[in-house]
Amino acid sequence: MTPDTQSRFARFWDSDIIWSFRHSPVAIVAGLVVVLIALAAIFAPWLAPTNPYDPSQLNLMDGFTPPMEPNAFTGNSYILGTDNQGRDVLSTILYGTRISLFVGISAVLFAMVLGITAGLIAGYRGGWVDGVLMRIADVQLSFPSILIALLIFGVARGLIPPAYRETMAIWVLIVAIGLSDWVQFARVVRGATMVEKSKEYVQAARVVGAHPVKILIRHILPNVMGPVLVIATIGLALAIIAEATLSFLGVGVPPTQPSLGTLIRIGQQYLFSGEWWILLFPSIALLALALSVNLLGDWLRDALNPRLR
Amino acid sequence: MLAFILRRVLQSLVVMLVVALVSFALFRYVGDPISTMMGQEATIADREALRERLGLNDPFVVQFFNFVTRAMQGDFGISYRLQQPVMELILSRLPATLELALVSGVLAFVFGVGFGVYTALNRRGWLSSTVMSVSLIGVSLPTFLIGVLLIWLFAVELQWLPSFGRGEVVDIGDWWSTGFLTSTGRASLILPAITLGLYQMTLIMRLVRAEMLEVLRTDYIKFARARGLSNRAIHFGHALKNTMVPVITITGLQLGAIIAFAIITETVFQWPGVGALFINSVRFVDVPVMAAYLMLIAVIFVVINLIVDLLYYAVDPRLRVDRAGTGH
Amino acid sequence: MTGGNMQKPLLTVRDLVVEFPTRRGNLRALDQVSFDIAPGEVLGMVGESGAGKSLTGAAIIGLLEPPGRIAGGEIWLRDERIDNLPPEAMRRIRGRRIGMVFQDPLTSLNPLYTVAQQLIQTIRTHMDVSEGEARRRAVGLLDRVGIPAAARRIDDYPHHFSGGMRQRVVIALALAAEPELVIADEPTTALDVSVQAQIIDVLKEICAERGASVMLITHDMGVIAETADRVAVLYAGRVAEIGPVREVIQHARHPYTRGLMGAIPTLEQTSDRLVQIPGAMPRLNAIPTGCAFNPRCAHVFDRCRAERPFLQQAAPNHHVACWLTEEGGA
Amino acid sequence: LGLSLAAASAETIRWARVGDALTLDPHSQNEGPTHTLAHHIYETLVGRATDGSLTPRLATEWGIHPDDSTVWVFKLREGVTFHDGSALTADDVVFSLNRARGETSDMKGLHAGVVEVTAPDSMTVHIKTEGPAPLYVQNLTNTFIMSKAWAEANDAAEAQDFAAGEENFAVRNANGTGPYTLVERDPEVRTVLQAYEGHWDDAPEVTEIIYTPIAEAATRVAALLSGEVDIVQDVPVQDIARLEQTDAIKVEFGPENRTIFFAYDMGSEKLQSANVDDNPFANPLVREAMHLAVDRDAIRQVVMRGQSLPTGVTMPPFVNGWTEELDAYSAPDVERAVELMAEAGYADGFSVDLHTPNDRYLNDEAISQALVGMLSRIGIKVNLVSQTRSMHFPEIQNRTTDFYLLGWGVPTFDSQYVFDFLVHSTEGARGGWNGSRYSNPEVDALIQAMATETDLDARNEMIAQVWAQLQEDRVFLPIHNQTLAYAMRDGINLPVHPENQPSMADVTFD
Amino acid sequence: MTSLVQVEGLTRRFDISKPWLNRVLERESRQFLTANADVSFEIKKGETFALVGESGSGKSTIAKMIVGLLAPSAGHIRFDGQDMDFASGANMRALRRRFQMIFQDPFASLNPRWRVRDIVAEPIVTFGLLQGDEITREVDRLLEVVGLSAADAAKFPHEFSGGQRQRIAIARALSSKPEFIVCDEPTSALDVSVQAQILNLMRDLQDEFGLTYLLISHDLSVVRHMANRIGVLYLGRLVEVADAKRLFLEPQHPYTRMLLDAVPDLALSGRRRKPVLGEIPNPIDPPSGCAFHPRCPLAQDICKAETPQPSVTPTGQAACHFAGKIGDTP
Ligand SMILES: Nc1ncnc2c1ncn2[C@@H]1O[C@H](COP(=O)(O)OP(=O)(O)OP(=O)(O)O)[C@@H](O)[C@H]1O
Ligand SMILES: Nc1ncnc2c1ncn2[C@@H]1O[C@H](COP(=O)(O)OP(=O)(O)OP(=O)(O)O)[C@@H](O)[C@H]1O
Ligand SMILES: [Mg+2]
Ligand SMILES: [Mg+2]
Ligand code: NI
Repeated sequence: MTPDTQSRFARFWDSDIIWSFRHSPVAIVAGLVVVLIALAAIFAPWLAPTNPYDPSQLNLMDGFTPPMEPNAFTGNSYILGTDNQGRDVLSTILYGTRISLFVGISAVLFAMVLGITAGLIAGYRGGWVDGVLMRIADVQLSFPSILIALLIFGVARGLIPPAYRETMAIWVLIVAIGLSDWVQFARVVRGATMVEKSKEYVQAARVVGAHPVKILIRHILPNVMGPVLVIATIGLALAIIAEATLSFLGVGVPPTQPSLGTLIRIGQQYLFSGEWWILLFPSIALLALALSVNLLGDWLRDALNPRLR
Repeated sequence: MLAFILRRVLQSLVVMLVVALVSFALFRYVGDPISTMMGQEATIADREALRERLGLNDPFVVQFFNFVTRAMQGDFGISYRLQQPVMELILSRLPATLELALVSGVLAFVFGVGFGVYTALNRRGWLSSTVMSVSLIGVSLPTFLIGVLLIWLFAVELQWLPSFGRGEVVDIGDWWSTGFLTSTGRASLILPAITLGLYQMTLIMRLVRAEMLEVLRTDYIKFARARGLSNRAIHFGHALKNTMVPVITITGLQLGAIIAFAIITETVFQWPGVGALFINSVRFVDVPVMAAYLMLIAVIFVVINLIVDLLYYAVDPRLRVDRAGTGH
Repeated sequence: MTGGNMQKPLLTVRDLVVEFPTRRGNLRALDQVSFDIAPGEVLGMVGESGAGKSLTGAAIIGLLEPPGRIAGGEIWLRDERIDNLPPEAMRRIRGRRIGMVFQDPLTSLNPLYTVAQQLIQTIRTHMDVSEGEARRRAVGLLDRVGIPAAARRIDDYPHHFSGGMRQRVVIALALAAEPELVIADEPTTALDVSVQAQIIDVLKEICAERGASVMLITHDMGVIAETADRVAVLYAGRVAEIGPVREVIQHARHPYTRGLMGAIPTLEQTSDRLVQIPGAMPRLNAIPTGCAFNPRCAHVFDRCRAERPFLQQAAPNHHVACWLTEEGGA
Repeated sequence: LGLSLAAASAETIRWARVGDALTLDPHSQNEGPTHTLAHHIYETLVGRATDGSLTPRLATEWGIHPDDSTVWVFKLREGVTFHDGSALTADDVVFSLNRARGETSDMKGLHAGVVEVTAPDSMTVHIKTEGPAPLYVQNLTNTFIMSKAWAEANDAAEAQDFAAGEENFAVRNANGTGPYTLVERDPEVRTVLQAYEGHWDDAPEVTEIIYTPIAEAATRVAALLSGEVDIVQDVPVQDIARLEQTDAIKVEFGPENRTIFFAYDMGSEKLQSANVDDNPFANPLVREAMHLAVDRDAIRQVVMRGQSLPTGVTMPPFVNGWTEELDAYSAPDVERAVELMAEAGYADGFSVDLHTPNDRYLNDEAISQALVGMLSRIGIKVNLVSQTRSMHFPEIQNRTTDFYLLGWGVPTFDSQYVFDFLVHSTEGARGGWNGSRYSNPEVDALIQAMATETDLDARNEMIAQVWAQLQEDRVFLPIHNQTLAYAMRDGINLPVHPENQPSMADVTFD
Repeated sequence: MTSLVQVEGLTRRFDISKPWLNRVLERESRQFLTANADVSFEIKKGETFALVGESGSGKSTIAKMIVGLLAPSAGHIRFDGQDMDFASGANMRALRRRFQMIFQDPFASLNPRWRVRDIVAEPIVTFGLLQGDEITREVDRLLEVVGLSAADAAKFPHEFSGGQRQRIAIARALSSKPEFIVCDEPTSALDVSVQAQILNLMRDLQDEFGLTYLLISHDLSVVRHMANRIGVLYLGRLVEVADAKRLFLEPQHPYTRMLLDAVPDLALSGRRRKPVLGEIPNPIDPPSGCAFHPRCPLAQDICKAETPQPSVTPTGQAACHFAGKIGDTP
């Protein structure tokens, strides 16, 4: 088969990156786990036996039902048991993963957009623009991420009218986590941009008078995406964990709509009291998710690095 | 050199001013300090009076200006919560945090570099893959959970190590109290240091591995091999030293992050450091402590940045001539 | 094969095969390469980019990068077979008996160590001398390669030197343990034209002085013409032609060599067009059967497409891998 | 034999609770843990026994002046000395009470009606109030007596002033008359107390106290399980069962002086967060429906793990005015509640925000969450706004919440305290916590009258009247009274104190 | 022949000062690197004008200024009689279309994420020369002009060899139908055999489209082969401009002579090449007077003191105090 007659898909399938994926058992397993978890999260409303976010479906008396055992009062039984509010742990994990994934992905996207824009501009323009942007990044860095998130959360609480708080909470969380993460992207993109901009293909575009914005977006951006993708995957795992950590500090999604992290925080309180399932199952879910995403990031880093092949 | 340090200091001042400004802009939304400063019997008039006296009704710019002028004289005010001078309070907590950060930083660095080098040199070995994957578990669970699990295992079930606090401490001079000198102090450090260091260790390990792999491909390593130098000399003399330049930066910045991340660890282990102090202050809207803590973090970052740059200077002779000005 | 020079060769390479197992199959980057180098001789090795020049050097010194591996053939250094030595034994040969100079002096030196540190470390790795003695030798070496005020400059870091100076340092390093053979992989390509001559001169002189043989890898025919005693022309991982320099340049037998010679613009003669070999060197995964050069060759005939030509003597000491030789020349 | 042994051996108690005392200055923070520690070092004129009754401490006798109903008379105990050896005199008491009334004191709210404090002789103190104040003595259980000479010598004659920018000497140093002296104080880390040999009372069995706050619940429990502490206060309810089962650990229970309840804005025209244009909480039918929707027993069973006393009234049983009838609560009846909602015109329900703290009371957030579920069954869609206390309480004080959870303790053990703060219309010093915006002139008049009524029977009648009205109007949605649990090593006996102010001096060993 | 490009007094300084605070503290003044000083020359329609010089002599800087990648610090560039002012938009657009550039590194000059079709079409699209299907057809045609096939348009650059990539770069340069092409070392990254292909292609295109070239190279033999006239740069200054053929026979400037002597001799004529003496001085702090004097065998006192001005020589111009008098020195 000559390259010309190969179908798009065949070429994709045959591309180095996919090939490297197909030959890395770790990546395949991790990818599979991520896909499974993502699908489970996306289809949570159809898969989950109950809707744990609908308070009217909850029966408090179902609380603390152990897995696979009938509840002492109501007689209901749940595969993975229930938590302190009588929420089915399985359903809550499904719904919670949905939130955690959504927050994680959105936060990373937000950080990415912010970081890439700043990095591209700083790297391409150089001079004082670069100076100012990088100093801002310094200031940002001297605020540890959790602090930023805490403060942003506090501010948002103060600024957003109460009626919108519950719906906004998740967005605030996204902004908070995203804002503490953009510097990484900005720095990497800036560095890569400075390298790329001096490459001759960029100069060739400048010779014909292409607009700087077009050069940035069409020429440079695609060429700096490699390291960005790696940071993004690792960042996704971090963001998911960060969401959990924030919930430990008491800021985060509304308690009536627990995320995976919130569920773990709740479960953690029952570590000594014997209701192990509230902690164990969500932790496994989080571990599986974060670990797989990290492993994928690892693989991606190596796969994108031509020198390591 | 002097110019370089001066630049840094100037930059830092700007950074700190901005940090202070931003934090002040934010504090007003964190909550109302008055509500936690007065008992439930206090009347509305009482609350208003206190608010007025504390200057909380002043415009934010005025508050900020007052804070900066006082802070320049080293006066960060009195903690709303613990009623002690903030500076003293923070200084008395700093040794605990710094010792914890140091130990976990050293743990992270030693194991991170060790594993990083090992996994880079044996890229396809099963042990490397195992180390790489297992280390990821550390970053795939939230810190607080790891802390609680460690307590459960080592303090409650096995009863090997203390579950909270710093153990016996020994005062050294007026400003330092150390847990290094007593056996309980050392035992108390282990669990928090592991909890705090795990994440950093993973990070450093991956960084060292990646950098090391890069460096091992360079021409000068190839040339060193071609000269028949021993593997030891090549891996540890030539490769590792070159790997250290980026590793120093990240580790340096991570040290700052360690101090910040200590918030969680200190809360879980009731470690009497600045992180726990800060989180309590947030709950109580103890503005003076919060402001001072954030400034402290900014100072620490600035100092670490400076040290990192100086280390660069020591490690990389290329910078000694021409680098002076360029920040990173 | 017997050379005109009946001295026992210093290095003998026989049917060397280097392969890269890749996902798209086993790439044969060197295919039955054979040559030898006599003591004190300068062997030039030319060929297009990707012809396998560097790989030959790397294979000899035992530094093929994985997944590359020697898949066949033998390499002898005097009476010792060195292609299958254990790593530690090979390490002791590197630097001590075979020195190597790389193309880019800017990246060949570790930026974090002074020139003195790198030289002394190399000397003491291979020779049992004191630190002071090693330093004395190092200064002597630097002096020899033409670094002015060597005693003072030896404690400088590489970045304090200009490109040409660095390449001198690299040569000093390669020669530090007095090897019998120096492999120079494009030692001047990264340098300015005006400095190239200086470096080649230094390399040649100092090797001649010590009786070391040189394998000079380059794609610059001019350099070869001036420096080498014999030259080997590589094409697609195979030796196309090997012989005394004058012979090869003036009476090239292989059509490829001839094309190569014609393609070089010179100061002396000007024609309107340069001789142009059509097409490009095949990729390793698509080397044609028979003679690797057959699709580009003006004289191709059936046998070339079917059967691979091996080196045959065309003139004394001059071997060519081309069926035309057998037919009696073009 | 046992007795002498216990007294002879030095017993150290390692004691942990969630938070530390904020200060040692006895007048600058009116806050539970601060008072608890202060009770070990300082003493008050009168104390509170575990059954809620008053006990003599520095005052041996007290009463209203026979000639002047606006004057309270206190006779001081003889032979009391401060830790620095000086003897307690009436001057010290006068000084301390004035200090507690001072501008910078946080205790001043409890002494608002005091006009003058005098010492007719060295062992007698007169406190004159604006009008008759029959219950004033109840306000004195947390007002500590300092040494005048010590305070003045150390420039601590006034309570810590935050705005002063300087630390008051009394914040980290103490000189009280209490059973323990301060040995070491590292705020939020460790406080060490030693028994005071010169104390007037029997020597306590515990001779040394090491007090360490541990904020994390899990860590606190772990510390007890691993034997690193002897007594743990603030035991998480879910861990009680496990602790009880553990060998060598026991748990003591007791009711706490604190009622957890919900309140709603029933006075405004329109709610701030609701999706309807009127105020559903103003409708008695809605309030009734909400009462019927709540399953207090389920909350007790699941959320509180049985560790609470469900109640139908917003006061704990110790409080003067409490009766069993008031305390009774109706069984949940969701069907009836749904009917009432329809009757009230809210057949489709409405939505409203509920504010809850998440770090103030036992399982506060979980209780609110449970309520959300229960109300959703009768069509009220509740958005839960859960936040830290420093955000939550201002919402109530500033009236920016429609619906909130609050826990109320009654330090005076009298219903009037509840009425003053929670029920009276917001005017002057009264009604500061009346987030219900309940305003009933008759009730207001009764509350004002009972403040100065010296005839206790008449006064009790007034209290009953007010309660009856409040219950009828469904001003509050009470949930339960908190119970306290102290976990400790076997062999230690520490009774639960209703104000959660245990004294290590009361500890006995088996 | 009329002149197409005129360069007058072109100067470019780079500010390489340390940051302000360092300067204040270390009492240093601002530092400038003069990459080009007062360079004047003209290029006639249809000719190939070449610039040669050692690395760092400012060849690329001139090229970049001419195509507008860098702004000159002083001096003018006129294109077809019009002043080039890159700041003025509308006017420049029309001019821009008429010149193009080919870069040295065929690996870096093509965006690796773009298909060849898009790369070649970029100037067409940017200038809005054609629409829709016409673009595709034009790209296919261009690829065939440079010796590739239309089917290659759908591929990515990494699927091509270096020589093929340079052809793509040339196709891109041709796509806006320029009259003038600046070629900055177009073949120095390529093998001689491929170089020959590219040089031949450039020649053919020149004949076919009447192109004018500014050819930059450090390889005198390439320059000799391609150029009509040659300018020799040393440390940013034009030391000699001469007719190509005559420059090699009668170099007027000692530096030119030195460069010529350093070219390796492929013809094995027995001419020893003489390495250039010394190294290029630091451009930040160039020698006084004639910048070449420290390396010049003819240097006299006047050379240290006075900067020589270009003077007319039999072959063109040279900036040397002894211009024209060296022809007879061996
Ligand atoms: N790691 C590798 N994997 C696959 N193929 C490789 C690898 N390293 C080298 N090759 C191939 O081996 C062949 C010979 O490479 P080599 O470096 O010896 O060429 P060269 O003649 O030195 O070229 P140059 O003049 O560019 O240095 C090339 O075709 C190259 O693509
Ligand atoms: N952006 C810049 N900032 C500072 N100095 C520069 C810059 N660009 C070029 N220079 C300096 O200007 C001088 C001329 O550079 P230029 O790239 O024009 O040389 P060149 O003759 O093209 O060399 P080469 O043959 O290496 O390409 C050099 O000394 C270079 O260091
Ligand atoms: Mg090579
Ligand atoms: Mg150049
Ligand atoms: Ni032979």
